[in-house]
Amino acid sequence: MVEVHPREVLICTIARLLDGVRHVAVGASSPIPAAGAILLRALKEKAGAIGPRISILGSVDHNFFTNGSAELFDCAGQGRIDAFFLGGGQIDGFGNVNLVGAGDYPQSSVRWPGSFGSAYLYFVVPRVILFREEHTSRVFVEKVDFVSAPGISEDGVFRTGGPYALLTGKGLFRFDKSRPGFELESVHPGHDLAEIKAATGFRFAHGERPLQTKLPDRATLDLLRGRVLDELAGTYPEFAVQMQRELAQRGALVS
Amino acid sequence: MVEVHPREVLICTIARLLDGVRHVAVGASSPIPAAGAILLRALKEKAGAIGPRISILGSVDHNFFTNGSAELFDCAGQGRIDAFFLGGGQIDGFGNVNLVGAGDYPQSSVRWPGSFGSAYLYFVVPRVILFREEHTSRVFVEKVDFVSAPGISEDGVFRTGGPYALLTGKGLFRFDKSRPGFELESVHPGHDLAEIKAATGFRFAHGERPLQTKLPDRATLDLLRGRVLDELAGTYPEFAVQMQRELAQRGALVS
Amino acid sequence: MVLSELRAMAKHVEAGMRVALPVDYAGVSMAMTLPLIERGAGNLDLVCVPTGGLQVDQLVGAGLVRTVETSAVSLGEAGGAPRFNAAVKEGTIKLRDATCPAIHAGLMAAQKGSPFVPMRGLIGTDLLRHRDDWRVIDNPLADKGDPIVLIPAIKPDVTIFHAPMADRFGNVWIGRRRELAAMAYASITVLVTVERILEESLLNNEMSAAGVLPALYVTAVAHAPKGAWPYGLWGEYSTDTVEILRYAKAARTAEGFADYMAQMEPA
Amino acid sequence: MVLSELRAMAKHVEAGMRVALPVDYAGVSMAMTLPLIERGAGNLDLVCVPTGGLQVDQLVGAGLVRTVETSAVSLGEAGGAPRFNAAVKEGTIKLRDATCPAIHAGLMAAQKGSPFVPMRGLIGTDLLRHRDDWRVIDNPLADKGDPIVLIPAIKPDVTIFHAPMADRFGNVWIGRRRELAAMAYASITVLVTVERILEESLLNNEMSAAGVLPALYVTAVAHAPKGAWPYGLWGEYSTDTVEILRYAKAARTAEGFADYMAQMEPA
Repeated sequence: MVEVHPREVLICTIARLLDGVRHVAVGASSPIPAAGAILLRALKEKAGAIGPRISILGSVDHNFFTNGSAELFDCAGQGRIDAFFLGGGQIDGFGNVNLVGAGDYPQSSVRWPGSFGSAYLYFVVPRVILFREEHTSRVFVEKVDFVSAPGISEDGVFRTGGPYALLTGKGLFRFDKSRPGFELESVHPGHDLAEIKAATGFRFAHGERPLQTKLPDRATLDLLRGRVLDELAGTYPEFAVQMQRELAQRGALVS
Repeated sequence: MVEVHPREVLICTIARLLDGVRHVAVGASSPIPAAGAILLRALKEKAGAIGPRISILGSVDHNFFTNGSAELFDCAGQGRIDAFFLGGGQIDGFGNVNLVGAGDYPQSSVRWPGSFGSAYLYFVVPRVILFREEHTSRVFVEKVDFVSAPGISEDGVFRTGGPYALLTGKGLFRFDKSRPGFELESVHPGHDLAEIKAATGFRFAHGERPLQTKLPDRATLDLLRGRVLDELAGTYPEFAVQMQRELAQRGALVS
Repeated sequence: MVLSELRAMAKHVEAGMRVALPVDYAGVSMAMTLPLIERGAGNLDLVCVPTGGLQVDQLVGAGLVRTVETSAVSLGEAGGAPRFNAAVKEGTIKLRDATCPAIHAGLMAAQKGSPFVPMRGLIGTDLLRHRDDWRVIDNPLADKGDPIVLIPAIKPDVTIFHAPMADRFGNVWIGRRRELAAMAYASITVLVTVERILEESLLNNEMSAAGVLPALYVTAVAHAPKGAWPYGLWGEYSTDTVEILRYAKAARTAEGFADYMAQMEPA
Repeated sequence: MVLSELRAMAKHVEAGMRVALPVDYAGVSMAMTLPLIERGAGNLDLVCVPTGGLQVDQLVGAGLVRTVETSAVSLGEAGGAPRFNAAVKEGTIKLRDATCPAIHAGLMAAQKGSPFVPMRGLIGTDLLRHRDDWRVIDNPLADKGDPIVLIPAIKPDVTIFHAPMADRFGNVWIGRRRELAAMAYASITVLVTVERILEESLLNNEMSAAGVLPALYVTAVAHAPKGAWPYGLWGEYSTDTVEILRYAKAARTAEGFADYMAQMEPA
């Protein structure tokens, strides 16, 4: 059996979540989402199909914008961005995201950078993937202290986008707008439902015996460890080098 | 006495009307307003002062804009344009301007090109100079058939600009916002009050014996016939050549 | 982006579409005019950004136009636009008279994904009186009164223009004619003709990248040297005024217009 | 435009002014930070376009800042902005938390001479709840309901940024960083530092002109090689991450911040 690095599970899961999008935008410091997008494109191209357009903010190789930092948001408002990633200092069971701070606003006990474009993009990008590796009840709370961007909106509020899935270091959740809330879709290797329940501050739906997150096949791993990491190195050299080093330590590097 | 070409009277009058502005914008096919602006700048520079910035739409030498055709209007909206010129198929005694057509709208019996930017610029450029060489009761009507841009606005309507003066082939009027209406300030050489009254479809205020429009002195004429026509030739070659030819025919050309 | 040719590009235009066209000096794709007429998709709603000229007159003359939203239509030094003016007089086209910044405002609303943007001016004009799509409200941020006009988003189905160059990836160099980008941002389909197509990406250096409309917004590009003729193209060639005067004279009558168009070389 | 030097430029900034500063990667005039601190004009209302970093943290640390309007403040890879975060915790600065497109929207309103622009999103956020200057109305163009947020114009007194080059006429080359133009359009005073000053006009050819902020909008330009350091400048040099990490560590305490700033070379 091929040994798979935990981050490879995340990258391959992201590639699956992005399947079908025409244009995915990735934030400036998001090597794993970027790798997932690049992997999907490589897989599509290998299959003779057209892969997604990938815009990585702050990247030279993947910057198709020429109208300043407003263009990403304009582009999303025009319906030209199908998928985007959001993290969050806190995320709750309604998909609310807090990027501002913990405790009472404005004198937050812990202040995070701020909401960035989330308060807009969450409304207009159809497939927003919530991505946070740290899976603890500090991050996944019952109710966020500050709503940077709400997971759901009242009827009548213009909204063409919102949460699609939540990917963590322990598992993958889908967002069900109708309930609304998260449903555990799969658990990554090495983790289990009880552990996830203990580390999650909000209630979520789940099967009795959740599936394990699908692992990549050999061909996908080869593509990821070769071409994808090479392409990624143009924008995230340190991340690519670190991945290659860790893979080598595990004896998994495809040379 | 120096012979002065009628168009030189207009150009020198425009230079006087523009005195004090920091930035004047001139439409694409407006050689006389452009010449007036260039003359003012030359006079200021000769006197060691800073002349106005001149933006001539569609000119290469005098185009300071880099943000497409919206920039002129943005610039005006920011309060960065102090003076502009408007013509009009019809102009009435309240300073209303019609650039659309004569007769019933939309099936105008005579259709002119359209309102261009007048419906905005007239509101936000402090010193709009109405300029139309043809002085007939066909142009200067009691009431315009279509208001492209109104001379006055009701209280409470945001307005930082409006009509400042009306210059025609026969005379110069000032606009009095308080009345509101035009007042004849001066009559160009070769014309008189009775003729202007007969050619003007709206009522206007005037003194019993209106002044003659101030003629340029020799130094100003030299500047106009030399440097100003040379500069103008970069943008309006045909107009500059024609002026030079007519001046030569009158034996007035400064070589 | 698909590298295309003129007749194939014209097939993107369907009857009843809203089509945005640039002002004379910004880069009019005159090369697309005959293919559009050949294609014959009618009932077009033209949006002139912000004014129209020869191309608009010819599309009107060919009977393809239902409405014209514009701040002006003329042939510049060659005078009024003869087929447009005739159609106005005959009432065969519907007018949506505007003012330049209102056209820009409508495109900006679409660019931003907003339903409208507010605009100063306009109050008391007959333009406003005849536009049932524009709305006056009291500025909600002012203490009292302060009427202001809301311009709804203009979302063209198709934008068509001509530019100096594109690269083979579909990036188009529009230089400082940024209204072309505004049109593209607002539109579903963007058809571009260019003087030349480059091998190297225009995004590869910051100097050329500054003037680029990215391929992301471009549906198809076709090579069309002198594609703005008889209009000029900024930085490339001048307007052929003699030809425009010749057209203006010919097109005074419907017959003269038909004769003129018949002798134009098809693309 | 006046060709100036850093200390002279700083004199344009008066106490209580609203000052717009660009995002880390767009061209931050770090060269102006010490002159601004020397100048000592306080009670500044900063507008981060659309986020802030090192410069904001240093101005806050120096006690010059009253409010910060921003979509985020951080030192990127070097983590949270220490003096900003401390000031938030102590309540010594007022926050106007925003989201990136709302900052752009406010500048766009100013650029257009409009009192506001509408913006989608925002409804249901605590950002909106804490902003008494933003207003929710029902979209007047919709049949019913459809709440939408109005963002008032942001009109900075001063904009300060760094760019690769200007010409001696005051035209500044901003390339594709068009938010710098948006900031300038919206502002009364625009102060620019550049890597180099050219003899020939940047407007003289269409290729360079496409990336120019015209002198019309520029109050003063000063020559400041490596003027974005320790930030990088697009197309010129990379960020000095080691230096930013050094700052991040030092500025964890007020004393460490004071020591760090004291050993910086004055301009």
